This record gives sequence, C-alpha cells and structure tokens, in this order.
Amino acid sequence: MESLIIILVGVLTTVAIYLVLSKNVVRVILGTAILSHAVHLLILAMGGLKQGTVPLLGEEAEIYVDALPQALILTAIVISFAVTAFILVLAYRAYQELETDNLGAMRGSDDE
Amino acid sequence: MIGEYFGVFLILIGSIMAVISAIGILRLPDVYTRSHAATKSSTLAVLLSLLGTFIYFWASENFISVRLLLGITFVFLTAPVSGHLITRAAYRSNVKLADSSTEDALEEVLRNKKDV
Amino acid sequence: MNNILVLPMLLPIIVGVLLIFLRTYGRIQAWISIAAMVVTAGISIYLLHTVQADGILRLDFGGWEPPFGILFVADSFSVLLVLTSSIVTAVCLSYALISTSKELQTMYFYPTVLFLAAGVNGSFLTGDLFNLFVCFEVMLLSSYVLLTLGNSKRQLREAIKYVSINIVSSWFFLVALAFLYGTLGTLNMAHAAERVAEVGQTPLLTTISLVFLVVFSLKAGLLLYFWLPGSYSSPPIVTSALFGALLTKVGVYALFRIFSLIFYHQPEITHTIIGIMAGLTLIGGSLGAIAFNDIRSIAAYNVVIAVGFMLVGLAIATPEAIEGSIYYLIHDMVAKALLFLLVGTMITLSGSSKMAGMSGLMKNYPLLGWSFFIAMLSLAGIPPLSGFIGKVLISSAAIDSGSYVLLALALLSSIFVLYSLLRVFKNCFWGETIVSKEEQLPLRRGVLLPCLVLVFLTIGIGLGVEGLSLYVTDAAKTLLNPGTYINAVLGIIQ
Amino acid sequence: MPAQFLLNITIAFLWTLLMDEDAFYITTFLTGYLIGIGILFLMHRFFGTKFYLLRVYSTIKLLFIFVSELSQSSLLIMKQILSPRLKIKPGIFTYEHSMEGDYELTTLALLLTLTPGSVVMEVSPDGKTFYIHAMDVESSRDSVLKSIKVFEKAIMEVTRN
Amino acid sequence: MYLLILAILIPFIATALIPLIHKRIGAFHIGWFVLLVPLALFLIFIMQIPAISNGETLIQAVNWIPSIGINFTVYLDGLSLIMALLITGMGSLVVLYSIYYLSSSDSFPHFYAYLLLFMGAMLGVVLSDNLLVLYVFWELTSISSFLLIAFWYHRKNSRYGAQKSLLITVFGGLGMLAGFLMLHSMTGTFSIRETVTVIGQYTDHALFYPAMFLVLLGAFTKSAQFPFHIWLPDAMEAPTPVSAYLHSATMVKAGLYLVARFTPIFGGTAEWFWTVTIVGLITLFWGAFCAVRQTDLKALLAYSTISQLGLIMSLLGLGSAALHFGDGEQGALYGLAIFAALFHMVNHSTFKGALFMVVGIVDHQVGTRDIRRLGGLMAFLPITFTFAVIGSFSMAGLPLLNGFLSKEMFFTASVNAVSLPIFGVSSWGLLIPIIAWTASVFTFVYCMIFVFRTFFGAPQLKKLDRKPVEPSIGMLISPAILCVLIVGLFFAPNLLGDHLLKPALHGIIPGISGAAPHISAWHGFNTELFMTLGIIAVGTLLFLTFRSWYKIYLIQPAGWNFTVLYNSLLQDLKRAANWITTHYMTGHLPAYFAYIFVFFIAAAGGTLISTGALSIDLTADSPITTYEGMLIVVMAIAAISIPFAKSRLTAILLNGVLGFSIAIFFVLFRAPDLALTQLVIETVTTVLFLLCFNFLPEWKTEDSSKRIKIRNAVIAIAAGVTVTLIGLTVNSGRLFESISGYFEDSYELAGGDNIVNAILGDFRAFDTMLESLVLFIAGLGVYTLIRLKHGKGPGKDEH
Amino acid sequence: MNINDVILKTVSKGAVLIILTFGIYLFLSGHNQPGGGFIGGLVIASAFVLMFLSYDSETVSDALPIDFKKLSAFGVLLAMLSGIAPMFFGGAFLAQSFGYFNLPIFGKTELATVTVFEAGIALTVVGVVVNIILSISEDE
Amino acid sequence: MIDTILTIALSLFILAIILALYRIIRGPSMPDRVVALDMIGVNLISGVAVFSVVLSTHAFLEVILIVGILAFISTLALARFVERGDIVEHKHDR
Ligand code: NA
Ligand code: NA
Repeated sequence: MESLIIILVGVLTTVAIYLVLSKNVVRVILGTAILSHAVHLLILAMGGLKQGTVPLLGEEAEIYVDALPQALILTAIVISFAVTAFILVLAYRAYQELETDNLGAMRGSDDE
Repeated sequence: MIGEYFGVFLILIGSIMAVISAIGILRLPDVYTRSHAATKSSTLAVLLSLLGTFIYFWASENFISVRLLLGITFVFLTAPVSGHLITRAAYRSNVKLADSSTEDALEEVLRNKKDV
Repeated sequence: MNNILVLPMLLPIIVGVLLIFLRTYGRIQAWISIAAMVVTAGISIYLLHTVQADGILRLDFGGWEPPFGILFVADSFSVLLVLTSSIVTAVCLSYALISTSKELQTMYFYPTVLFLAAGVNGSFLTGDLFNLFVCFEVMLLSSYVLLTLGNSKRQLREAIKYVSINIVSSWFFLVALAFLYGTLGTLNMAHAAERVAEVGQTPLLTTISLVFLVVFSLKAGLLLYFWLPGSYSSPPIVTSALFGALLTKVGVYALFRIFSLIFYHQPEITHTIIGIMAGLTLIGGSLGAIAFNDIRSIAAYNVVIAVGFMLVGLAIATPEAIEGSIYYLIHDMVAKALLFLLVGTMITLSGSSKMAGMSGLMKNYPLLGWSFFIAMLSLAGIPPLSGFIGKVLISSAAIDSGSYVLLALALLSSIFVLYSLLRVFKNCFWGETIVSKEEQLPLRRGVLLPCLVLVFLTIGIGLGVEGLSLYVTDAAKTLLNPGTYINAVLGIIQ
Repeated sequence: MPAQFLLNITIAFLWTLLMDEDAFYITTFLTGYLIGIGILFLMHRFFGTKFYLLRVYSTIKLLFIFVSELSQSSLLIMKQILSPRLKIKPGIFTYEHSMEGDYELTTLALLLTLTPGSVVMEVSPDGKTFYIHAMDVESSRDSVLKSIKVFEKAIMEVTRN
Repeated sequence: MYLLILAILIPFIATALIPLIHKRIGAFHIGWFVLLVPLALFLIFIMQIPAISNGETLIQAVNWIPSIGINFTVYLDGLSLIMALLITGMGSLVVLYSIYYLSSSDSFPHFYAYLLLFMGAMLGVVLSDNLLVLYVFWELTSISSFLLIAFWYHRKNSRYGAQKSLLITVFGGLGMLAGFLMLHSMTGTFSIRETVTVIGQYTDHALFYPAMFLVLLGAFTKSAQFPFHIWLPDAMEAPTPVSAYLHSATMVKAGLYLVARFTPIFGGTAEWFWTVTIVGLITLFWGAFCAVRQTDLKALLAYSTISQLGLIMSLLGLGSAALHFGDGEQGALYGLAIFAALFHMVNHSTFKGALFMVVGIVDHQVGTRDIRRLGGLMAFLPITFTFAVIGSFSMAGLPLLNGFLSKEMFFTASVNAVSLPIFGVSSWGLLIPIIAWTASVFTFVYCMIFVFRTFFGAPQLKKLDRKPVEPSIGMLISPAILCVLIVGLFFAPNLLGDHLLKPALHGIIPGISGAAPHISAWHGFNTELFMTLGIIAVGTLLFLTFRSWYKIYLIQPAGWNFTVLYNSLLQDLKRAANWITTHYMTGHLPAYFAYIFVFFIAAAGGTLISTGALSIDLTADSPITTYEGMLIVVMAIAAISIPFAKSRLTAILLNGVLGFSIAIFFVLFRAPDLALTQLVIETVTTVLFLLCFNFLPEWKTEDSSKRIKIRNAVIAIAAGVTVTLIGLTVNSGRLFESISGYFEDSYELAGGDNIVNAILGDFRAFDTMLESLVLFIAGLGVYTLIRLKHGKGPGKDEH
Repeated sequence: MNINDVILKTVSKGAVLIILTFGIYLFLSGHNQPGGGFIGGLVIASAFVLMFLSYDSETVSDALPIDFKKLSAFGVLLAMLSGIAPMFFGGAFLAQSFGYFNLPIFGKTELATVTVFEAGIALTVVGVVVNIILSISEDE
Repeated sequence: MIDTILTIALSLFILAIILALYRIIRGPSMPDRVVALDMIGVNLISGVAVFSVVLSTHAFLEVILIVGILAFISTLALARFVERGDIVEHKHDR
C-alpha cells in the first residue's frame, strides 16, 4: 500500500509540475494546490500506513498509527491554505492591474 | 446479530442504489433529468447507508450516534435544495433541455425578460 | 528555564499583533516597533554573553524534552545572527518612520515587518526541522505581504513569481522533511544529527540532503536565484532593504546548520556540489551586477554575489572558512541594508531608478554620497571596513584547502562588486549636477540618520573585529563540532 | 410553540432543583420533563395556542410523508434509469400554491422536489408560483396535483394554529 | 613610545580635524595648517636617520585582531625611512605649492582631506610589518588617489580616470592580497620580517611561485608597469600638485617599495629576476617611446614617469640576482643595481616633482599645457624655465645633475647583467643593455621636447588664455628647493648614499657584504660613459629630425592600444554580461521553474542513481483492498484529467475531487482529524477559487508550442519519477523507529485521548501557534492587497 | 425574472445553526475526540461561508458587527498569552497543564489550559477565513 | 460474511464515484459537472459511514456530517458561480 501511495504521489507531482510549468497563472496556482495534496499524502506514507488504529486512546488498541505525521500534515494543510488564499487574491489583483493572466506577458526586465 | 445484518443489508441496498444513480447520471439525456437522479435516488442511497450504519452500531455496541442522526437530517434537509439550485443555475446559464422535452414554461418568463 | 530564549521571536509577534489595534496611528506604531526591535537586540546581547558563559542554551517549549517537543537552541552562531538581524530591522524601521507613506503605515506595514523579523529570528533559533519550516512560512508570508504592499504593477508582477517560487520551495521542504522523517523517524535537528552519525550518512541520506539543498538554495539564492533580482528590486525601499539584509541570510543560515550539523559526513558529494553552486553564483551575480543600468537591479545582483561568497566558506568548511563566512554574513546584513536604503533614497530624490536619470547628486547631497561611497568600499571588501575580514578568512581558507578556482572567483567577484557600484557612484553622484540647488528635493531630516548608523556599524565592525572574534570563533567551533550541539540538546536534561 | 417548550424545560429544571440530590441525574430531569408535559397539556388552552406535542406529532407525520415521497421517487427514477430505453418526456411546468411565509413555502418546495419525477427550479419573485421540472411531464403533473393538497394540509398542521 | 604609529595616525587625525578647522579659520588658507603635518613628520623622520644609518630598526606594535594574527606592527628600517622621507618631504613641498596653485573655487577641505588621507595611508604602507595591515593601507592609497583624481568630478575625463585607476589598482591589490594569504598559508605568519627569516624552507612549496606572481601583480599595477600602465596617463586629470605627489613621487613608488621589500623573500630565483627585469625594461622602453609623441605636457610627464618606474623596476630585478650569491664579491656586484634603484627612486622624485610643478605653473599662468600652443615662454617665465631645464636635463641623464649619476649606475648594472652566470642570462642577456640604451635615447628626446617646445621658438601668445608672467613667489619655492636638491645630490651623493641608501640596501639584501657602493661622478672612459655620449648624439639627431620619423607612431594601428583594450573590455564585458544575463534571467516564471526542477532532478535524482542508493523493497508494505485501489484510480484519473480540462471550473471540480479523495484516504489511513481539516479546507479553498474566478478571465488553451509542452512534460515526469523513486527507497530502508511512540502516553502526559490533538495543542503547540500566525498574516495580506489600490486609501473600510 | 432565494435562505438558516453547534462541539471535544481548535474554527467559519453564499455580504456584515481582523488578532494574542502565562509560574513557554475537578452538574471534569490555547486558534481561524472572504467579496 | 458485504458495498460506492467522475470530465455543461460532484460528495458520506463499520470505530462519525455539510456548501457555491459568476452578492446589485 505504501508503495502504491508513493506512486500516486509521483503521479500527482507530475501533473502538478506540468501545471506549474505553464504560462497561465491560474494553472500555476492549481498546480501548487495539487503539489500540496501530493506532499500531504507523502508525509502520511512516510509515517507508515495502517499499522494500528486511529490515534484516539479511547479506541483501546495495542498499537496506534503514527500520530506525528498527522499533526504535521494538519499544520501543513493550514499553511498551504493560507498561501493559496494569498496567491489567489494576488493573481486577481495582478490581473486587475496588469490586465493579463499570462506569465509570458509578465516578464518585465531588469533594465526597464 | 439480526440488527447488525439488517444494518449491513441496508448499506448494501444503499450501495446498489448509489451505483444505479450513478448510471443515471451517465445515461439520462440532460442535466435536468440527471439532477433528478442525484437529488433523489442518490440521496435515498446515502440515507439508507447512514441508517444501516446507525442500526449496526446500535445493534452491535448499543451505541446511539447523535452525530449520525444529525448527518441524516442534514442530508435530508439539503439534498433537495441542491437539486433546486443546480437546475436553476443550469437553466439560467442557458443549458438546453433535452430534445425529448415537451414543454418549457420558464422560457417566456426568463428568456424574454432577459432580452429586454 | 531559559524562557528568555523565546523572546526574540515572541516579542515581535506580540507587539506586531498589538499594533493591529493601533492601526491608524502610524508614527506611534513606528516607535513601538523600533522599541521592540531594540529590546530584542538587547536580549540578544544578553543571550550572547550567557552563551559564552554557560554554553549552548535551550528552551523546551511546553517543557517537553527533546526530541519529542519543539525547542529553541541558542548557540553563538544563531544568536549572532539574531542580534544582527534585530539591529538591522530596527534601523530599517526607523528609516520607515521617516520615509514611508502614511498609506502604507496604516496598512499594517509595521506589524508585518515585525512578523518578518520574528520569522527570521525563529528560523535562526529553532532546533526542530519542522518548526524551521513553520518559521520559514512566517517569514515568507510576511515577505509576501510586504512585497505587495503598495500594489504597484511591478510589485504585483514580481510578487506572483516570488510567491509561486516560494510555494514550490516550501513544497520541496516538506518533501525533504517527509523523506527524512521516513528514514530517521525524528524531526529534532540534534537527534537527526545523532542518528545520522550513528548509522553513517548512507547514500539515501545524502540524496535526501540534496533535496534540502534545493530548498535552502532557493531561499538563500544559491545558484537558484532567478527569483531574487526581480522581487528585491520592486517593493518600497525599506522592504527591499529588509529583504536584501535578512531573507537570503536565513537560507544561508539553514545551509550552514544542516550541512554542518547533520549532513557533513559526505562532503565529497554535498560540499563539492555546494562549492560548484557557489562558484556559479559568483559568476552569475557578477555578470548581473554589471549588466544593467537600473540601480535597484545592480543592488539586487550584489545580494547574489554575497550569497555565493558566503557559501564558498561552507564548501571549504575549515574553521577559518566558517569563521570567515560568519563574519561575512554579519557584515552583509549591515552593508546590504545600507546599500538598499541608500539606493532607495537616491531613487526617491531623483525620481528614477536609471543611472541616466541622475547625476551630480554629490553636490546637493554630500552626506548621501559619502555614505554610498563607504557602502561601496565595504561591500567590495576594501579594508578596514566590515567586509574585509570575512574576505580574508575565506580566501585564506580557500588557499589552505587548495580551492583555487573558488579563491579566484571570490576575489574577482569583489572587483565586480566594486565596478558595479563604482558605475553607480560615478554616474549618479559625480558628473554635472542636473538639478539646481533651488530645485532639488529636500532630503527630509533624519532620513540619513539610519544610514549613518549602518555606516558607523560597517566601519565599527571592520575596526573592532576583535570584539566579535570571541563569539565568531565560538560559533565556528560549535558548527564544526556537532557533538557540542547534540550534547547540549540531547544530553543532560535541564 | 417555543414558549411552551421552554416552559416545559423550566418545569423540569425546577423539579430537579426541588429534588435536591447530591448530583445531577438525567433521570430526575426526565421525570420533571414528563410532569411538565402533563401540566402544559392541562394549561395549553390558557396560552391560546395548540398543545405543542400535537405539533410534534404533525411534524413526525410530515417527516414520514417526506420519507415515503423520497422512496417512491427514487424507485421511479431507478426504474427509468434501468429501463432499456428511455421513454421519458421531460419538461417544465408551473404550479401556484397557497402557502404563506418562508417556512411553509420552503417545506412545500422541498416536498415537491422529493416528489417522484419533479424538481422545483424557480420560485416567482412574489413567491406564489413554482416552476417545476419533471422527468416526465404528463405523469408528474398528475401526481403533483394529486398529492399537493395532502402536502399543504400536512404542512399547515405543523405551522398554523 | 609609539612614535611610528603616531606618525601614521597624525595625518588621519588631521583629516578628521579639517572640517572643524575649516569652519573656524575664515579667510586664512587652510593649506598652512595642513602644511604643518608633513613638515612635522618630516622632521620626526629626519631625526631617525642617525639611528637607522647605524643599522638599527624601530619596531612598534599595537594589537588589532590578535585572534587571527593581524596586528598593527610597524617598523622603520632604511628602506622605509627613505620612503617616509619622500612621503613627508615631497608632501610638504606639494602642500606648499598647492596653496598657491588651487583656485578659490576649489574645495580646499576636500582636497587637503584626501591629501592627508593619502599621506597617512602611504606612511602606513611603508611602515607596516604586517602583510594585511600593509594591504589595508595599500587599498587606502588607491582610494585616496581615486578621490584626488576625481577632484574635479564634474569633468568626464576625471571620472573616467578615477575609475580606471581604482579598478586597475584594486584588481592588482586583490591579487596581492591572495599572494599575501598564500604566503601566510606557507609560513603561518603575516609578519614580513618573520617571513624573510623562514621563507627559505618553503621555496619548494607549491604556493611559492603563485604567491610571487600575485604579489608582483599588485606591485606592477600600482607602479603602472606595462601593461597596467594605462591608468597613469588618465590619472593626470588630477590637480597638478596631486600628480606631482601621488603619481610621480610617492604612490606609484609603492609598487617599487613592495618589490624591494619582497626581494629578500622571492629574490634569488630566476622567475623573480626575469619577471621583474623584463617587465621593468618593457615599461621603460614603452613609456619613453610613448612619451615622445605626447602633446600634453602632463601626459608627456606621465609616460615619462611610467618609463622611469620601469627603469627602477628593472634595476630591482637585476639586483635581485645578488641574493643568489649572498655574501660575496658577486653579491656586491649585482647588489649595486638595488643601490642604483634606490638612488634613482629618490632622484626621480626630485626632478619629476620639479617638472610637474613647472607644468603646473605653465598651466596656471597661461591656461594650457598643449605643446602645440606653447613656445617661447623662456622670455616670459625665466625662473620657471630654469627649473624646467634642470629637471629635464637631470631626467635625460646629463652631467652635473643627480639623474646623471643614477643613470650611469643603471647602465653599469645592465652591462654587469650581461655577464651574469646564472638564470640563463647568457643567451639573451645582451638585450638588457640594448633596451636600456634605446629607451634612454627616447628619454633624451622627450626631455628635449619638454624644454625646447615649451620655452624656445616663437611664442604663440594668441593661442594662450592669458599673457604669461611669472607666478607668485610662493609657487616657485617648492620647485626651487627641488632644483637645489637635484644639483646638490650630484655633488654630494654619498651623503644620501651612506646614511640612507646603504641601510636600505642592507634591508633588501641582508647578506650583502663589504664596502657599500660609493657613488662617484667619474668612472673614467668606460662603457657607461660611451653609452651616455651615444644617447646625447643620437638623441639630439632624433630630436632635430623628429618630423621625418614621426610616422613610426602611425604604424601602430589606430584604436589598438591597451587603453582601447581596457575600454572595450569594460564595454564588451557589460554587453556580454547583459546578453548572458538577459538570456537566462528572462523574468519568465515557467523558465525559472524549469531551472529549479531540472536542478532538483539532476542533484537529487542524479545522486540517488549515481550513489547506488536506489533500492525498492515491497515486502514491508501493508496490504491493499479493492476499494483502496479503486480510490487510487479515482485520484489518478482526476489528476491526469486536470491538465486537459477545457475550462478552469472543470479543473477546480477535479481538484475538489482530489481533495475529497485525499480526505477519504485520511479516513482509510486512520486520520480523522486530518480528514476533517482537509475537507473543510478543500471546500473553503474551492469557494475562494470561485470568488476570485469572478475577477479572472476564463483560461485559454495553453498556447505554448508543442516543443515546450513536450519539454514541460518531460521535466514533470522526471521530477515525479525522482520523487517516487526516493520515496520508494525511503520506504524500503527505514533506519530508525519513529519517536512518536512517546506520544501514545498523551493521556498521562497531556491529559488528552486524541493523540494528534495533544501533539498540536501541547507537544508541538509552538508549531500550532505559529501556524495560526501564518494564517493571520495571510489574512492581513489579502486585506491589504484588496484595499490598497492606487488612489484609493484605506479610509472607508472599518465597519 | 429576478432570483427568488427563499428556499435556500430558509434552509440555510437551519443549516447554519446545525453547523455552528457542530463546530463548537468539535472545538470542545477535540481533546479526546477528533476535533480541536483548528477544526472547530474551520467549521464555524464554514457556517459563515454558508451565510455569505446564501445571503449578500452586507446582510451578513450587518448581522455580525465584528471586525474580523481584530477578532483574529485577538485569537493570536490569546493563544500566545496562554503560552506566556506558565512563564510566570516557573514553567516553560507554552507549558500546558490540566487537572480533574469535581464540578456541580458536570461531575468529574477535566479542565485544561490547552482549551484557552485552542480557543485562540479557533478565533484566529474564524477571523481570518471570514476576513478573507469579506475582503474579496466586498471588492469591486 | 459481514466484512465481505461491506467490502462489496464500499467498492460499489467508489464505483459510483468513478462513474460520476466520468461525468465531471465529460461535462458537457458546467451544471452537469456540479451535479456529478454533488453525487460524489454524497457517495463519500456513505463510504465513510461504511468504513466506520468496517473498522468499527466512532472516530469518523464527525467526518460524515462534515462531508454532508461541505458537499452542500460546495454545490451551493458552484451553482452560484455557474449562475451568476460572483458567488457572494452585494445588496446594491439587486
Ligand atoms: Na492546498
Ligand atoms: Na529568500
């Protein structure tokens, strides 16, 4: 299962990076969103999967799954939400001011 | 034990209904008819499976889950609203009715006003 | 209990949050935030002395002993950087007090700067890798906000790139953390270091260390500096100065920490790669610095050069080299802040960022001119200013270790620094004065005061190196003896 | 209705206090609640409103109507989905109802939506007319018209005095 | 007693005082105050002569950075004393001269501040024992020179000259620094004296020769040796007193000083001998050759200075051979060259100083230095003319003037060199006197040009700005003193030789034995005399027939010289830098991402493969159920469909499916808290996307070329594969148990059953706190992004 | 024809009540059950989101006369103050403590300082999410 | 027996999701896709419920309710977007 999830992570990463490499701002943002999905799964897989029960002590089990990655992912999810919210608004403000969502038109130059 | 089997049975029925609804989503001719499948049979499917779960826990652990009941209520309350919202949105965004449609009482009120 | 250790991060945050409630009072906000950073600097000085006296300090948050909880660890290296960054932030804030528009001041400029400083200080102090990620994010989010504050077209355009690239670099960070956790089962830096030392740095661990290298190189602008010139040259002056002084340094710090504490067992792979990257960075930065006529871009590429320079020290990784890098790190924070503040002032005065748009500023603004002159010499590593000692130590270490290519690149890059800034000085300060005495924009009173403080600092650090040497030597010693750090964290429980 | 319910709770609480036990027991509270029901049943005319448990009963009845409508319509749709050839004639028709107030209107709309083969698409601005999409206009129109009175009555039993 | 340190500090202190004093003294010329500094210092150093000529040395030290061995150690021996006297003596004369030279529109405080700064720095250079301290002062001289050249910075040429000199000298300085550091790396000391004593053990060290050449690089650039000489003519944009002081008498001699100082370290090797000698000779010739064609008097003097510096340099090279022999007859024979070098260094300062002052007077009095506009000034400026004759005839090496003596010694040394039995001199050695002689012919010619074209012939008063008259007496004092010295040294050279040059020689060649050279004007009819006579004859002929052979200067193609090379180097460098930089710094985000991912693939993927880390082991995996597999299929399909989505809304929906599926994975993997969070966040994110989409355009199909798309796909796949492979390897090779077992006692430790929550709220509460701060900052950012628009203040936003 | 949202609005009212209750439940039960400050805050925030979607932004703003920026600032402050408090009792920064108390009505109850911390987090989350949505939706 | 049935049921729910996913990808209209997403959400609720039975844990009962809530909110937001573009309206727009 872990290996399969890691391969899934690879697929998500590939798709996300393909999007990130595109010229359209929204595609890039979408790509970053998928990237974060991928890495959350990866962290989970790195903690080992299904080797125990839900990390609630009331469940009275012998072993619990690794709770630490879960806590880390939770933090990461919230942070990536914050960043996504920011860049989305940034994208639309940039579109308002620059009248383009094409990164090709946002090159600018160091010597302008 | 009977209770548990009954619960599981409800779940199974629910799952079969879910698949049928999904087939409906593929098969039916336009978004309006598809939404019927989504708002009705699909909703019933989920209600059945939730009920099955509820009964299962009741039977096996003597556990009455308020959260499940709340979930059932919520789905029950909102499913028709979703159907209402989607079909309205579809019509207002000019999604055509299927060719087999016979009448369209909204057309004159909505489209004519829009043209003005 | 060393609760005081959390203050360099906590104090700016609390003050920053409180300032939210004082939003409309721009000047009061400024004074309070300056005071906060000055106090932070004072605390750092105290910490610095305590570290000398009692050895490495640590604070286990919530009382959870490492490696289970998060902790702050203060050794000379981190505290020196905290101190410098706090001072530089205070100076930049006092510049903002005078120069920033009312509009920005009431748009949460000061709180955001304080959050930035908090993120920076936290990154220096933390002893936990995941917490480092979180501190980075505090810093980055603040930098995003600061970068866009003002909302000019250019800012928005560059911000999109900056934010996107940093999102990807944060992603790499998480990926690296995931791999590390999967392999070592811990997040505590010292614990990870101990575990790596225990099994030896397997090829897999080396591979993982290179993912970290990608992350921190992106932050530091080591070879992967594409994002830097654009974003450092678009926001308002103070923001640029803070970026130029602080942001890349955090990446540099992290590179030093990670590759001296945890992944130092395979230097023939990791440190060689770092060396190659540093060399290429020096070349790229040098070329960039002379390629353009926009003084903001020139300043930004100078940031790149400095990064390459410091990382030469890590690539060599002898005590002398590391000491040199630390000196250079401190120097560069001060001098880069100075450079950006001066460049910003020039742009404000002349209304243009092109060299062609300004001439003869020396006549009307001699103090500005002399400050720039000293900043130029300092950045070029001309003695006895602050850049000199780092240059000497790194070069000397490069010779001792036989890294002649890096030596040549490092020294030649100073010529490029000098030339690039000399062009600015020659074209902007000298020459016929375009604007007559009557028409010149008055230099608002006090604008130069913060710059003069930095000028004084760069001279003072250069002449008073000996005063720092105790701390720098200790910092380098700790970096090169990971055991000290590991013992302080995992040894006797306080 | 809420007033009666609150009163009932108050009585139960009073009861619990009067019992003066060393801890809070839910059983005591329930006893108090039952006693409250009795008192309120005796007194409800005094308030000039319907006894609230009657309304609860109507609500449950309404709920059953909901469930049965949902089941019927689901079965109908599944039948149509699974029939080898789709023989439906969908369409949109109007219906004017006699409900008053948002709650009544909404409940009726939800009910209608769950009625076999129909979905309320729009409500006219004055709220009086529903525009209903039907899977099969002819059969739906009939079934809607047939059951509509039942619905309206069931709803009014809940909402009106 | 820290006399020497004080001597270095006094000019700096005076520099700092200048602004203060300038405000106080009113009409009184600040130059008079400044003059006190070099005068006092000169006297101090004069007073050291007895001790030094007895062979003593003064050493004083103050700690600076003891932790790395950089201390302020200064010492005074014969060599430094000569330099110090030159610096302070010439300094006094130049300051005196400048008081009359500067016009009232010039900024005196700046001028004198720079001048004093230079003086202090120069004293630092010659008195430092510590290599790094020497370097510090070395760079300071470059900087003060830079400031003085650009004294009239509104002139384009001044700016150009200043930049050029700084770039070249700092470049050399950096090389020198590297050389110093290499020396330190070998010997472990920064002290010059200590280095001299221990260097013998390191001559086989790999760094020995690199260090040598790098130190020479510093010396050559500073002393304007070929091909680095190009900055000196442009430095003539400085006020003439500066040219007299820095660019002929003192600063340019710092390189010579350095070579002399390092002779005991590197001398005695063939590399040093040849490099110094050849560079010196080429510079000697090239400078003299170029000087002839100059039409600006100062330019002529500049090239002449280059030439003379080359002469001294070559002497130092020739003399270094003495170190090979050490104590003995031959050592003394070749050591003579060093003696001559030192002697000529002093002489050059006297006559070149005088000549610069002459040019300054001419320029000051008639408003031009252009030879083509000058002529016949002898009648109008008789005193100045006298100085000019004395100075240039001395430079030409004519008898009765000190230049004759040192020139003769130069010839002696060059003739001696021919018979040098070492370093393979025998094959090419004859070239040394030939070049020396040829160069001296040209020297003679330009000296004559200087005198005759300026002071003889028909006056062209129409072309002059003012009617020429003698300047005020003050301006004549300094050149007069120098002329007295020029003549005086001819008649009493050994006063100098015995008290100053000999101790210096001992400093440079410690082992030199026997009677020190005795300077005498008459050696009988030897080769040297004939050489001199030949120079006079051929030189006069060439001077008279100048027009007929002038064309040889046109052989050199126009636009091909080292200055053009320098200019085009800078220009091409900028152009190339711009071309290269703009080629990869395109500002195009996709390109930047491509670099980053390619680097990641190369670094991480490359290491994974090349170190053999890759290993995949599936045995430890937990089993897969049907529905899990199906869910993976759902996610894969949803993900892969996203790039192909025709509309952004479809893409968002698919992303939502991904997000919801991940939440279900969180359920399957026993992570309820995560599932909850993921679900809410996903929904809120979707809502945000939709909110923002209202303001954004529908996306168009990616208009990139097929090639770019394929490139992107390749990068994406490679990066994905890299992540996967590392992940699989990690999964197969877990080295340690996780620390998280500790948290399973969360109920006892933190009073909570929910382990994840206990971690978030207690064990790692700090992360959580900061995470909420991150969220908070993002909220602020969104707010400011939207509210802060151009022309729309924050005013109307509070409820 | 104008849009008549009466169905949606009516159902939303009920749904919002359910969601808010659920959110508070999640927040409070997080210590022993899934939930906690973040999740509770997020769910509460999503109740507000639902209100925004069902009504117009002015109506919601009027109904909730709170400056959500200040609310979130207060949240951050609260979380931090709960961390600072133990420093005055000789504990480490962010040291949480808990104890079991016999309370009237509730019986044996666990009280933990972490609840204050989590309340701060929850307030921050609510404040930020609503602030973001308000900011965007009020832009024109 | 029960486990087998539950596994079958879970698989069927996910099969339903896959079918709905096809509709999301194919469209053709946006409302079609929204309908399909709504259906996926509903099936996820069932899926989580059944999985709770499989593991016989109460840990995911909150998740069930949350999915219900969020599926509704998403559908509402998407429907609004399809209908009007701006999903949060202003009073003065009306
Ligand atoms: Na995300
Ligand atoms: Na950075």
